[in-house]
Amino acid sequence: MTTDSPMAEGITPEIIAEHGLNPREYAAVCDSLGGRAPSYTELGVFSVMWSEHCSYKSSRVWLAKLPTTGPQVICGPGENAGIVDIGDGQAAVFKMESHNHPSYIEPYQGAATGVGGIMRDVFTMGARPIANMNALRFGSPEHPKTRHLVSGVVSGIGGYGNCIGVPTVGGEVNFDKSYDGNILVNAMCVGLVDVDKIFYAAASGVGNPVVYVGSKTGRDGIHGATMASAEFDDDSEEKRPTVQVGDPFTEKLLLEACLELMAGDAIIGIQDMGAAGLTSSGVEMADKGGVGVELNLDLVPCREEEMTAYEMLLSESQERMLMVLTPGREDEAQKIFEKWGLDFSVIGVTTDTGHFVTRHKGEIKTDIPLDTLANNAPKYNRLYTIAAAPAKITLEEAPAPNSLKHTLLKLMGSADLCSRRWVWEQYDHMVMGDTVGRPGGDAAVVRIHGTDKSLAITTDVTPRYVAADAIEGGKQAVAETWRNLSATGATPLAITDCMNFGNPERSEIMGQFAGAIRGMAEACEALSYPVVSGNVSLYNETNGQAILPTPAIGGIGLIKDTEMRASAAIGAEGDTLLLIGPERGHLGQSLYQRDIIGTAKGAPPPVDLEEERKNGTFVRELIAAGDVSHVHDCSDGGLWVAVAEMALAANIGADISLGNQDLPAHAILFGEDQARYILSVDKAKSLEILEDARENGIEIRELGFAHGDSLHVEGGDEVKLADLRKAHESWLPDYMNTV
Amino acid sequence: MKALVKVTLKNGVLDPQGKAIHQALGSLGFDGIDQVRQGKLIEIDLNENDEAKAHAQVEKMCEKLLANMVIENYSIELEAS
Amino acid sequence: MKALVKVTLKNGVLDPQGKAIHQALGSLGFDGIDQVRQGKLIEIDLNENDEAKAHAQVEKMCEKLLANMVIENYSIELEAS
Amino acid sequence: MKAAVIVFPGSNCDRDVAVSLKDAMGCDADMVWHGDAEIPKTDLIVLPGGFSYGDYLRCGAMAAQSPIMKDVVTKANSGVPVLGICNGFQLLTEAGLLPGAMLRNANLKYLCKDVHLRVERNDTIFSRHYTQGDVIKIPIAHHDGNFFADAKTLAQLEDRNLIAFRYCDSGGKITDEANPNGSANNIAGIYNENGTILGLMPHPERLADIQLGGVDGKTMFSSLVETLH
Ligand SMILES: Nc1ncnc2c1ncn2[C@@H]1O[C@H](COP(=O)(O)OP(=O)(O)O)[C@@H](O)[C@H]1O
Ligand SMILES: [Mg+2]
Repeated sequence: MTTDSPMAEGITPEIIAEHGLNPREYAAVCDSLGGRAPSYTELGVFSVMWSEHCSYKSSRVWLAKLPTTGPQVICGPGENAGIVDIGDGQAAVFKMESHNHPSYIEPYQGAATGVGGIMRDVFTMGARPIANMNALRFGSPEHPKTRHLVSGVVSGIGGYGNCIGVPTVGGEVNFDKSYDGNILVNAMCVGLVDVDKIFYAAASGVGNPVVYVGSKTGRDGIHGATMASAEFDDDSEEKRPTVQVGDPFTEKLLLEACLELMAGDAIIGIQDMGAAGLTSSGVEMADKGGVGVELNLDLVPCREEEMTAYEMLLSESQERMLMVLTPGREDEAQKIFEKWGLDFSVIGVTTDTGHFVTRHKGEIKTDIPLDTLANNAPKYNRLYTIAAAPAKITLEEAPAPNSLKHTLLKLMGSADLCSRRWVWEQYDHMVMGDTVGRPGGDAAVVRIHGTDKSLAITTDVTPRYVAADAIEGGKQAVAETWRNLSATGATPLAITDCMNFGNPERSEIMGQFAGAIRGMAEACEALSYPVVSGNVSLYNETNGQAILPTPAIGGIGLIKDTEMRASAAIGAEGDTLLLIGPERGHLGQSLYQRDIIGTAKGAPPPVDLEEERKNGTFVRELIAAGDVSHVHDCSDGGLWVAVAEMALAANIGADISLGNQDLPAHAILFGEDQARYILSVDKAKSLEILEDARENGIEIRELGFAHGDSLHVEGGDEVKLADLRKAHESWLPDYMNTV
Repeated sequence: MKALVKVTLKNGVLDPQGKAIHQALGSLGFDGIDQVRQGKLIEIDLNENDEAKAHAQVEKMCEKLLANMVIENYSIELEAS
Repeated sequence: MKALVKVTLKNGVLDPQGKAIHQALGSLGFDGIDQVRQGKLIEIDLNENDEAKAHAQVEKMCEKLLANMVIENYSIELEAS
Repeated sequence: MKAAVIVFPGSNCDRDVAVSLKDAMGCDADMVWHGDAEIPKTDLIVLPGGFSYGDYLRCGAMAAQSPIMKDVVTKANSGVPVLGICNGFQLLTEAGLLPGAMLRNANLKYLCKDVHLRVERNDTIFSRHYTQGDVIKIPIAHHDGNFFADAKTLAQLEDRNLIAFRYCDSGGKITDEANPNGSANNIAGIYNENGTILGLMPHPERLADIQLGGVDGKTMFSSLVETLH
């Protein structure tokens, strides 16, 4: 790398490159400093602020295309988390975030700190976290590292969430070889706040104290550049681990202390110190409030000796917050934090300079105009090519299996469809005493404490669909969350997303991103289901091998009366099973095709958003009216898998018919058509519902009835529930117990 | 032989347990403590009686399982059993 | 001074962690292990420089907090720091 | 009736048990901070579940040294009933109010799930609304619930009929398969000699509300309220 831009003494083009800045970006840095070269510390600050992670430089132009408004939206993207109104002066605060790379390096701590980070995003807004979710993708089960990663990630998520005492109520786990070298750990947190008690990050006013609270700062997670020259790195100890270790106990104290202080009105603005720690929290708060900030780094509580300004500014030590207080309220705040045994230090003041100024040991270490750091960060319109949608497969490409029965057993006992009990039993999913819909259903249902209301929460995406057709796959991910919420009886409110992709500098990857966004936007629009928060994780690839495009969607919905909700189990022996939605036998990209035939090909199932809306609304209204309380949607694996899941949940069998169609049995049973729900209702009710549906132009048929202790399909095949349960429940524990 | 493996956190890695013990000792009135760090102690009874061989074996165990080399160091002591 | 406290499970107290490590080592192909026991290692940096005093102090810490005498034993080593 | 719930740094089932108590008593429990010296006059002391001090070092070890514990011990010794749930049970053993100790679960994993318990006695203030031999469903949620006591202590517990609950299968049989954590003799909870202190790993407050999936835990709170009011 060469550059004509000025360079401070000791800085080399290599050092600039190691800070992730290309020559053009470096030139822009110098420009924004009025033509002077940045100091080493300033270089560090630009490096993190202009990183993909903080600046969203590759994705911003695309994220702007997502619908983010609606009557329910109180706060859309741009703050620590999104906020939607849930009535009665209450709001739900939620967001999902990735911690992919750290979890691959150190699965326990990486996952744990991911959970800690997302919870801070939520309680920094004044909300008490009430539920956590986790969407996980691992490499192929055969890969030698997979087991170790699963074990570490799951215990890390549990280790943090269980200790804090926030229930982890659901999520997803998938395996695919594309994640062999890049696992995905996406954590979501949902919190509850009173609408008139929401806190934002903006630091308004001049001369207000800037306060550091929480844990001490160490040299955790400073990736930065390894300095070649000894001037900058005088102690040449063992290479410092960059792994951050989570301290859930301290976070619990921080949570309680923050909420205690937030009960009053001493706080003007508050922001957690997440990625890029003190730098990004300081810069963002000042920038949002349109003020400057000056920090005295001598006052930062440190747990290690001789920390430099560079290290303090870039440290990613966990369990820390930055606040701007109303002047004169410092003592009151200090008392609270000290009661909880936490550090408290007034480290700076808001100014009218519009600059980010830091001093250390009497020297000015940074003096940077804030707007360049935040708003004038690079923004790229990267080249993209959206791959043409593949053709729908022909039936010959998905021939019938030898045995329907064995196919079902195999699917139900496969890595992607087997029970996740082994996972969720390691999570405290009941603490806080409001988990009315535990893991295992379509969406978790968590009561709003002390009210009749509940929130339904789900995360979904089907990466193989997105890989085959990004637009349709993006749509499907949003639609599936919407359907999962609807199946519980909840009115879907809004989503958060976690966009996990490969290298955006490759046009085909950028095309996946662009396509997924287009599909998501279309679905959000059609379903009145806006995006209120999210996160982007790019460069998930190793040796040019990118992960499957994985736009994980986290959706939440509101159940007005907790009594009026549905579970994903069969209701009772003798119930009639109704199938709502289309039966086109779509096997392209199905699990049947992938796991039974051996290759997934062709177009993924098309998503008809109008049909989604119609069917979901119909189902939801039935649940709200108290007519139906047992509903499951059809997704991965198709119809028979959905029936099997309902049967296992109730331990009641089911006899189903194939309907009067020209399709082969395996296409009906394992096709993955969208917009579908199975209802279990008593016989008398079923007639009413059938009629009602037909009057409303809803595609519906009588699927069968609940009976006995096995699954039975018209024309022969029968599977004992006991065998099915064994296949379904044993895969994960067996897999994890073999070394 | 008997191997005693000490697994400790690397320098600079946060030690929440040590920190909490430090605080608890403080509130019990034990002053004058600068730092507390918590580690693991693993005792292994081996059939191997050759010291060099035993050491090599235990070293491998540490690398493969007993220590998390991303954040931990280990040391091995051997004694005849 | 620096105190090294070793907290180990008493004889006869079952040790789920040690057992699990034993099994895991076995399935990694490490044979010839008779037993594995896991304990804790607590390192305390003390201001006290008098060995006898330091020992007495750390002994108290063990009795009060660091070890649970129902199931655990402890031993203390001191070194100048 | 009045009840006091002690809140330690890291307690996280304090509110949950207060909700169950309120449902049963009709009034709020006192939430007492661990740093206080004294518990206001009360008919029942509850040590709630959670991760006091992060469960660092040993579960309940640091909480057992909290200032309030002196008063808990004094009051317990003078006969004020004490209920320790999960972390509260661990704490009771650490504080010496109940014998034994809690080891890591046999499979080393944190486990959160409903389990079946056999009610071993129904002649205590905690259990009089149960029937002896009843099989009840209550969730566990812990990492270190593997009850250990030396052979002599165990024999004493058995001989003096101090076992409160045992893990069992749905038919009430005490089997190894039904033992979720490796506890000695499938012990899920024990009493002190007088039956005034109960420590148990399962969380009765978590199934004391039909919307949450069951009410077997509620029976314990109603037993207490009836006796202590
Ligand atoms: N990592 C996880 N943590 C907790 N629960 C999980 C996890 N993964 C899956 N689950 C739960 O398992 C059930 C099945 O998951 P999934 O197959 O993704 O459901 P669906 O197909 O209805 O979206 C859901 O209730 C989900 O919340
Ligand atoms: Mg799903």
